[in-house]
Amino acid sequence: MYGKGLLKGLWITFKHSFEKKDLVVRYPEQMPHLQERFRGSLAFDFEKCIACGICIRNCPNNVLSMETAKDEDSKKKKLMQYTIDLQYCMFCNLCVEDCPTNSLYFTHDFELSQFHRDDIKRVYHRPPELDQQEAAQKTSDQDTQTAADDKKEKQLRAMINAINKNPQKVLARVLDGEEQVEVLAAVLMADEKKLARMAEMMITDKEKAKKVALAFVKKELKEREKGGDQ
Amino acid sequence: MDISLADLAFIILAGFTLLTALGVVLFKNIVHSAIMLVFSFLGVAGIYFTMHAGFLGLVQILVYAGAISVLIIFAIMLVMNQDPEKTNLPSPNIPNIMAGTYLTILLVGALVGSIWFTSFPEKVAPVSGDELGLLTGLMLGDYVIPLELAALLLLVAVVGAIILARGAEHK
Amino acid sequence: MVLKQQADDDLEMMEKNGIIVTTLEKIWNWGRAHSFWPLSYGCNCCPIEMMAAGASRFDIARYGYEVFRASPRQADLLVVAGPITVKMAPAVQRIYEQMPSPKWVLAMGNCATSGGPFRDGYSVLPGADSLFKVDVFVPGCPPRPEALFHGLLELKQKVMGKK
Amino acid sequence: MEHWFTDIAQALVNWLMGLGLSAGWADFVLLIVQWLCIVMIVTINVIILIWLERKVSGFIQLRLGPNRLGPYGAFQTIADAIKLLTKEDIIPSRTDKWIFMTAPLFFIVVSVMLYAVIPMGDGMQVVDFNVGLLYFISIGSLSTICLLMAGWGSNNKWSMLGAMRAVAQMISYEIPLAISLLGVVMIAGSLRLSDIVVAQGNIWFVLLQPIAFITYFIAATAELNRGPFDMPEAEQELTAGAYTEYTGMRWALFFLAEYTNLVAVSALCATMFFGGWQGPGLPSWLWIIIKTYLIMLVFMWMKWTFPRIRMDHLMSFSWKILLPVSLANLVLTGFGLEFFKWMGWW
Repeated sequence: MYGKGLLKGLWITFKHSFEKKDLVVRYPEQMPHLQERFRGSLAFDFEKCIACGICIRNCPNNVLSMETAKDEDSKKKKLMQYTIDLQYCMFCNLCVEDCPTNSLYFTHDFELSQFHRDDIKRVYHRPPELDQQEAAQKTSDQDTQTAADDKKEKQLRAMINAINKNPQKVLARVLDGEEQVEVLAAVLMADEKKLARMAEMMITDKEKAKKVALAFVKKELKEREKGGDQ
Repeated sequence: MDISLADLAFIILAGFTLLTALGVVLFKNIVHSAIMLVFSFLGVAGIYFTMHAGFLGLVQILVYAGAISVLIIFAIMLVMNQDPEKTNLPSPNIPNIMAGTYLTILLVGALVGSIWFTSFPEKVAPVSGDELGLLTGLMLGDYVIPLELAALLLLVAVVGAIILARGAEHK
Repeated sequence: MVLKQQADDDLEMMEKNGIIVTTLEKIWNWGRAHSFWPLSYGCNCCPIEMMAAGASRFDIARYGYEVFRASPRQADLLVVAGPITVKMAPAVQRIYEQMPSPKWVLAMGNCATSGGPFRDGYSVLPGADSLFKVDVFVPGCPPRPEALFHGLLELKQKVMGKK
Repeated sequence: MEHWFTDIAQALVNWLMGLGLSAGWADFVLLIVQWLCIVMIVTINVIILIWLERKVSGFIQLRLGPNRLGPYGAFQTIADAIKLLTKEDIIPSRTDKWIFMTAPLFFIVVSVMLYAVIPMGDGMQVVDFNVGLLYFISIGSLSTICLLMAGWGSNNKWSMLGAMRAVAQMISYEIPLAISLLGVVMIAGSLRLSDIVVAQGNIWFVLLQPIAFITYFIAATAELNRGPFDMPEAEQELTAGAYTEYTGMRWALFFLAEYTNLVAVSALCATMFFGGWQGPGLPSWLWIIIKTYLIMLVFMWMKWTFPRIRMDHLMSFSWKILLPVSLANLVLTGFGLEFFKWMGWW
């Protein structure tokens, strides 16, 4: 029948015009429901970044760039500045996927409008906290180092003293036979360098100390034999 | 000189009609002429109104200003040269000028003659009451056969025009 | 300077006594800021989001900006949505010039903002601002309809002179 | 309440007569005041109507429509009007300047002239013309010329095509419009609109002439160039039809005129088919406003429901369906009237 479809259409629009308008997202007052994986804008976590540059190599649009400097002490690359020029980004996710430390990630912030084009660019300077932190880290490392050195030296001195005082008793830890201990003690007493070396070895590596001590003893005995011959 | 409101209205409307009619003839751009023609029709309708012939005036507006003039403008636009300024210039060749002059003399003569030889009554008693009813009575009563004949003539003209147009298309 | 000071004083006095003082410019800007009529012009995928912005879920009509005009003569806002190719540039330029002032330009999406992925291409202009002054840039690829609304509301603030 | 406006008019005439003016001049001044009132009503109506149109379209499309400015976005149109007033007025250099500039003025004048004969209440009519209906139709037919002027003057292909379409459409649909109204005229026995309203004291003509009403409604939609018959402005093909080159205030005048026409045609519909200002309880001027607005809502409802019709379908619908139907209705009405008279029921 002609006109039936028209009337049906009119009825449908009439019905719908009295429905509650829950469909509409009232944007500035009510934020839209965004899915978890929604890619709003790219963000960067400076502290996690290891300046490997994978993101930059992966970006098809040259969105990302960074400035690095060489750390003088450790000869490591140091991130100085990281730039996300969002106006070129096509939100392809390649950089985020490949970041080994998850320092790049997407946020849900989509309100990116700017009056000037240059304002779109996001520049992350090296936070001064990070520098301070690193400096603090370095000094504390040095402190521990010197402390350990001091300890070692003290131990060494103690050991040398001990050997000087009572060679037979101390050196008995390395060698078994009394005669041999006598010989070793005589060698060490004669040569201060050898004494220091022996003491150090005795602190750090006893097996090596044993071998070295044996070698010393054998050499001394041989020399004595030669001396006897003469 | 005592001028009543009706006289004043007539003078204004007549002047308007004459001016626009002159505009039809004198404007160089033919589309301007056609639009002036519309205003001329409107002026004539206004004169009908001042003579208490509202029905006639409105039919004048409906048929002439609303429909016929649109037809004229359409025809002009369809057959017009690229440059509208040139379409309305007087023709330079002599036979055309001769024919135009002859036609003008004939038309003016006919007009003057018909005005001259018709006896216009000095004063007409105004139609009392329902002028529309009177007109209806005349058109569909006394003069119904001429009216229908005129309608038939128009119908024949329309059919003829359609046949001409279609025939040209088929060939 | 003195006169300006006096005028300011007068203004303050009047405001204190409950007389609203405004300039015609302010009323005009109010009118202009609340009725951007965009030109329906677009290139690729950003216009799809622009259409979505006009549809029921996002409803650009709430701000009164839903009157998409097809003729640049009646539009106030040129939403450059999509890359401007070198071949298209004269057309866009012409559309812009045919719009009656005051007119505004919103660059929607990264292609219009900067050329986006095509910025080094031989056939695409690096951003709409190489043709005319752009009032608001809305980055995104493509931006959400809400992002477009944010741009429009920013533009509204700009026109009303609050920023 | 019923006689507010007539009383004011009477008081004005009395006051003018008291100042020493003759009756004719007093009536003349009253006429001017009435015209000014009509222009005011038209402007206010258009502001309300554009807001209503946007709201209705929003509601039908499950949207909210303008809702930021004022309660329910009521000031949206005012902002638009301010903006349009302050826009640059571009007159392209290759246009036919006078025609281009005067076309919107003529259009709005013609549209406002339509209101002269519409009875907006008991005795509230600017001119109670004895051929009021014919006046309405013939003045309405003049708007085709204005559109044609706009199209020609713009010197733009879209404008010209849009104007041609508009004119073809309006002339075609004028005929079924007029003929469908003739049925009502035959029953009422008068072309005077106040007589037609009085003749509907017992029964509305929409019940006596349902076919005429439907024909009138369809033809009127086409006359107004509104959807689904908005071919002249078909944006996809013709940019903005005859209005393509118009900016700011000139375009706003066209817009104003279109909505003015909408109100006029709806008011005529209410007068011809729905008993005009007659109604129980409320004052007469309120009744016609209510009826007019309801009819306009139906126009909007149709516009936002139906898709646009193709141009050739549009024309063939007018000439092949609407015209025969309205003619048949005319013949049927004539026979019916004679039958009723013969039976002695009339």
